[in-house]
Amino acid sequence: MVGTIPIAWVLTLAAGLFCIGLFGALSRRNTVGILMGIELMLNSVNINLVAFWRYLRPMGTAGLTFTVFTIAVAAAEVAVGLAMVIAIYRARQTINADEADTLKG
Amino acid sequence: MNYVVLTIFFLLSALTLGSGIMVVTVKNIIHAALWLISTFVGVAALYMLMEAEFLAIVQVLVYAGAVSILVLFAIMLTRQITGTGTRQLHSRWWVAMLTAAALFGGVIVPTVWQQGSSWDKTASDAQAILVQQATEANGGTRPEIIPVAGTEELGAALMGEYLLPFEVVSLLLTAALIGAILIAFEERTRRRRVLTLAEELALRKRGIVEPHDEEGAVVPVDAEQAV
Amino acid sequence: MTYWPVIAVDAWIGLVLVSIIKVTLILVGGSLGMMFLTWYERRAIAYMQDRRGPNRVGPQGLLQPVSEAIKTMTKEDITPLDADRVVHFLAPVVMLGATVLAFAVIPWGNLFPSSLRVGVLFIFAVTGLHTVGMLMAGWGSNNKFALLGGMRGVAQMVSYEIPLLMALLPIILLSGSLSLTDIVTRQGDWYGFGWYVFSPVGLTAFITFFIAALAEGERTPFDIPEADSEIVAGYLTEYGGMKFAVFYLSNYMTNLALCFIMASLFLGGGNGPGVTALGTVLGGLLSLVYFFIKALALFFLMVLIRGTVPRLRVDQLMGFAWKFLLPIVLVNVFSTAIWVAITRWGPQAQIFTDWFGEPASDNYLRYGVAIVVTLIINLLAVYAVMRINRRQPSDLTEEEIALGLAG
Amino acid sequence: MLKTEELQVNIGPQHPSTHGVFRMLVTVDGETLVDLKPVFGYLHRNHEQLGEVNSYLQNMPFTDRLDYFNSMVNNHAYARAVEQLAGIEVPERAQYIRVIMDELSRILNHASALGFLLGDMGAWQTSLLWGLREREKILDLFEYVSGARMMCNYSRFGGVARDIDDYFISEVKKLMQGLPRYFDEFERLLVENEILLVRAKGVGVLPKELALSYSVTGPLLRGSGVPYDVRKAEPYAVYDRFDFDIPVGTVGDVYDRFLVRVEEMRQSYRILEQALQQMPEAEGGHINPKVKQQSLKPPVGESYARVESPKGELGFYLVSDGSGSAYRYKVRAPSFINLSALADMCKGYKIADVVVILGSIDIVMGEVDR
Amino acid sequence: MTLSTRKGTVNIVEVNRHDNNIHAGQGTLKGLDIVFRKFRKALFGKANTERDDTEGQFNVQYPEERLVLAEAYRNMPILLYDDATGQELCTSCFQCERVCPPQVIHITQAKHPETGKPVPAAAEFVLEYDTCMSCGYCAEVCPFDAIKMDHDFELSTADHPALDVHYTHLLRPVSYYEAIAPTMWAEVRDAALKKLQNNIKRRPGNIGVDHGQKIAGKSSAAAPKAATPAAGAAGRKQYTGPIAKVGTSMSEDKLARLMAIREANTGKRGGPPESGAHAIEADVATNAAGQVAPSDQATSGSAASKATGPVAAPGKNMSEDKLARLMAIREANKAKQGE
Repeated sequence: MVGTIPIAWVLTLAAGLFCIGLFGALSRRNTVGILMGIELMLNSVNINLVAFWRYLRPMGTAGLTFTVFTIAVAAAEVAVGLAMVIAIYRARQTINADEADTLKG
Repeated sequence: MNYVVLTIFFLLSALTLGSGIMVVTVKNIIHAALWLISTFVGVAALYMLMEAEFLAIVQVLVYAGAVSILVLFAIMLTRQITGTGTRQLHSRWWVAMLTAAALFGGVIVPTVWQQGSSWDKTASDAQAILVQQATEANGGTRPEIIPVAGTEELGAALMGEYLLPFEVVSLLLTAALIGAILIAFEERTRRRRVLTLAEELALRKRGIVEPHDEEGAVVPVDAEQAV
Repeated sequence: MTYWPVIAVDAWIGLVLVSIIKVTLILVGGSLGMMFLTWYERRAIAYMQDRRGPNRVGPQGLLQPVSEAIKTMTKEDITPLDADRVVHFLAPVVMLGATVLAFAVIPWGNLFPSSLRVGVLFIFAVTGLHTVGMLMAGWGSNNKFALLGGMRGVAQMVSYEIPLLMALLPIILLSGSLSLTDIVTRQGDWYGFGWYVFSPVGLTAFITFFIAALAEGERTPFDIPEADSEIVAGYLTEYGGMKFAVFYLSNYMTNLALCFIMASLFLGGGNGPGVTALGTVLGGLLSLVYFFIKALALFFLMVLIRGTVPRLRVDQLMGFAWKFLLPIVLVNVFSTAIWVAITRWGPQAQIFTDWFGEPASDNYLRYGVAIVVTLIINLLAVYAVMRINRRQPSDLTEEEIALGLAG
Repeated sequence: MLKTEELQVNIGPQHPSTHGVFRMLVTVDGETLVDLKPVFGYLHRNHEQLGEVNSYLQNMPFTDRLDYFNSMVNNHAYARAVEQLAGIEVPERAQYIRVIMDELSRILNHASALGFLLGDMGAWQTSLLWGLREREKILDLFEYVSGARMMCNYSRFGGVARDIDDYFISEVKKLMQGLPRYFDEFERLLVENEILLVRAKGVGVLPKELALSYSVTGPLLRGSGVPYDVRKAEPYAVYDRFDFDIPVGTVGDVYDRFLVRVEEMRQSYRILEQALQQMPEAEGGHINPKVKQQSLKPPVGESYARVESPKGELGFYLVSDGSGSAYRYKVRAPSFINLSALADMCKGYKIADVVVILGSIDIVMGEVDR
Repeated sequence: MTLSTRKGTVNIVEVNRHDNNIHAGQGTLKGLDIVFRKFRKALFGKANTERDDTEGQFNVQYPEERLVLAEAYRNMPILLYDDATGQELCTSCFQCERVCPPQVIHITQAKHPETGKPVPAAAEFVLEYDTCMSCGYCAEVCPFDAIKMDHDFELSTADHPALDVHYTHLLRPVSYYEAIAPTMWAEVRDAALKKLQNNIKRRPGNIGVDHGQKIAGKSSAAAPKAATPAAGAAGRKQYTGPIAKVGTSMSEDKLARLMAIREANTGKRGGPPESGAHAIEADVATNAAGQVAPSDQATSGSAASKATGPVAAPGKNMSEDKLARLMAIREANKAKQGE
């Protein structure tokens, strides 16, 4: 079904998403915004994994398994990240990354 | 080349990339989170297109249904700081843009397109092997449907070949859960607690005169000791 | 193995057309079903309250929902002044979209099986998107009650999704498939009465699933997001006219879908006596009838509960999900594993074969042992959970009350 | 929970469960209630001033509008105040009639109040409609005897407006055949319901000492464990001839008030049984014919008469300067005084409990605002 | 537990909080069971009409089915006139105006056209239906049984000024009241009619004669006379019990009665003015809709003064006015004693 599309297109799409995520993670002041950028990057990695699985090893399960792991890890990352955001907010009344500049909580 | 599939692919690409751009550029952070959901759904549809249906559903379930809601909740809990009035981007956002653009145009795309043809060849080889196997299994004629690894294989792999990573990931999730709770929750004793009438009376009966904090709220006794 | 049809290019147009027709049918059928359900619920609850219910418009008031639909359509469409207009507008669309997607994979009796291999998961994935719509509605309305309702609703939905999916696991373990069609087919034994609800694990799963489904569908006693006596109408407060109707439609269609799913998963879907004997077409029609009867009976149970019990408080609701439902559901997964081991394991566990004989569908000894063992485990689990959770204010010492442990 | 900032929410004046035009300005921390400020007066209509302008008789129909669920009881209390003031004798038969009406009022009030309480809890009106069904049957009787369902205007000075006939008595007896069934079905419906238990037990606790210091009365006080009932504490009419119990609670929470009301309906049933049994022997007609109703001019003096209204102690205070209208007229409205305990009762509970606690007080805004 | 007080012993029962029971859902099941039982009963159409019944459909399908109103039912006062002669029972004794708690009754006494002395009849009688609280005091105090409480409760209207109801629209024949409250009328019937006879003697000309009646005699509107007794007979039959349901026949009856009354009213409006009082009436009729009360009253006041001659405007020669009224009352008393 997907075999008619060259794999390079899918990878380019993933690359674009990755770069958008990178831009977001680098340029947002808001900590939650940064987290969202990271989410985009993780998603693009997942697209890559699935694409490689589908095009190169469709009978194997390595790509699928690793995607599952990535999703799980991303969920964990978001949970901890947002918890930290809330902790920072509570301590400093701000969630802007450039204002949370002390190590002391 | 199958134009329907191609059209669907381009539409999904547009949805995913467009929403992604909105996520990083839009001013209102809540809108950014909503655009993020749209991106996730687009990615899920891409998985569906690539016949990873289980992953697509997990993507919707975890990302669109849970992660994005978590993000929205976090935004709402911290909302008065992140109103539309505040500046959302760094003053040097263009550096970030240049970096991302350079990465995209200078590194990834050339690599991908250079390697693309060889990958395509590998891919068509893999497809040919698949078709051949299916034909043999079908007794010489090419079957209507070509098998790829599905949910059952994934489950078997997670329980067999990848058992250790699976357990490690589950451990990681548990640790993250506990960590998140620990970080986000205030200590019980620090919480401001409003006593009910009965509780207040019970305290008074026991001779405990409850101290008041500066806001006039009653602070339980052990809170004082803990601080 | 997953199989995908390889279809020629020109067949795609046909596929697209068929899809469009199917989607239209689902939409029309869903809205008609919702209309019927509102009438059904109102009549049933009226009888419970010694009333008559709608009986003016049309025969027996059947056209009452139609007149109300016309009324809502002709109402003024109001958007609050400081609301986020786009989000406010899109919230009902997201809600309805998520609901309609869920209808895609429901097998309508044996006549129209669904083809998605992970149909069960699909349904919960897309209904999970309701939370997004709720949050959008609550936030976009720019209203305290709406925001409160939206947050409550999301917290509730996210919490109850866990017991809901966990209650599903036993069924997936028993049937070995994620496809609704397969699950239904596998309940066709024993003259069409091989329903999963007739085993202890299935019964526990059914009850827990039903409770969680009440919460997912925002039915009493879990209708906290729209608790009218506390927060006016929750996230619906600022909605009126057609937007409100779309929310309402989505809500009832979700309930309908949940009833269909419960009927398929636990009550054997279209299975029943005589379905296999009557052949494909007649049997299929009969199965459709069975299917609808089961779904409507489940909905009647929901209505009966709505007519009887009060609403839980929001913290009690959360406590119920996490402290009560989740442990029981987890234990149920465990006892399902035992069930499968006792009834199916031959070479894997020689000891069972030695004790109870070879695994077979007519080896009643194995089934009997499995029933007894799982029943004991489940009852013990329920008892333990109740024992642990039963700390009423009167059980607490005065000191504990004073320190606020009662709440 | 996560620390959240305090939020001020207005519950009311237009809100489904504030029982009238009542506004609660609540401050919540998350879902927990920090502060509650009751705001009322939206229904103020100068009742007490009107009572000082109107003649004594003219004021009677205005008392209907105080607690419009129990106009019979209001009439009774007001008539008693005027009778005390003017030294009017009330025939025995009239006393019995008044007692019967009072107890019927109590049943209908508790039936609907419990229904409303459960409606506030989210039970979808089933118990309310069952209660309203009984209420309708009683109201039909009121209509038969007084001419109006809710604004009965039935008492007169020295008796009641019209005598009751055999048909009325037989209908009351018939009604009483069905009432135990209603009580039973109501108890079966919800009294042991688990959700009701968790919603009502330990919620809105009003300890005995505080109940007394707030001077709340009625089921609210009895729910807190104080066996105070005007019918026993200061038996009026012919209440000293009846044998009935006072139900009291032990904890003082919403559940106790709920149960006290259920039990009070049963006790009212007992009183009705005895009253109907004793009534035929009572003499004196339905009204004292010597009283000049329209041009009543009581001697200079003051009087305070109280009855046990279903909502609590209802008192009327009258000062006469010898003219045709009262010099001072004051109503001790039970709803108003019971409502004063609301803010403190709600503190520390969840916002969803507020409406339940309010419902358990059983207020009528007509009486609160006057 | 019993408690001894000065006033005697008090039995106290502590309510059962069900603290010791294990609650494992059986309470909810009990509730579901009873609700389902109710559902079953009502589903098969069991009606709940008896007072001791607790099961079955309780509600009444209002416009088609109606509960019979109790005789004592009171909703808005009406004034009575004699069917046969058209004589109004009201003598404008002002008892009702004085007792009315919201003070919505406004009476103008009729004057003798030649002498200007008050006669025992009302020239104008205005009742503010929008403020009336139907307490029934007016009917209770009326010594001539002229004012009675109606049973018609379907009074909703968008026409607010029309709620200041004038004499012509308040009048109902005695037979109408007899139809809605037969026993209550029977109690007072003889005395009331006797008093009416006495009054008639002191009413010169057409004063105090119902206008609708005269018009009925003159023109074709004989319908009310024919219709009301029949309706009355039908109505009387149905007062078997206050809760007995009536079928569709009731609504037809009611409709017929209503139509009759309406026709009577339109007939009244259409009639030409014959005396001062009738001039007012025509005024009222032409301004039936959209007129506010004060102007209406002003018109009537001025018209009455013009017609009845040398009666001073109210407020100026108050004492004379009062004296005249007193005289009228005394004359009435004398006439009563003479009977």
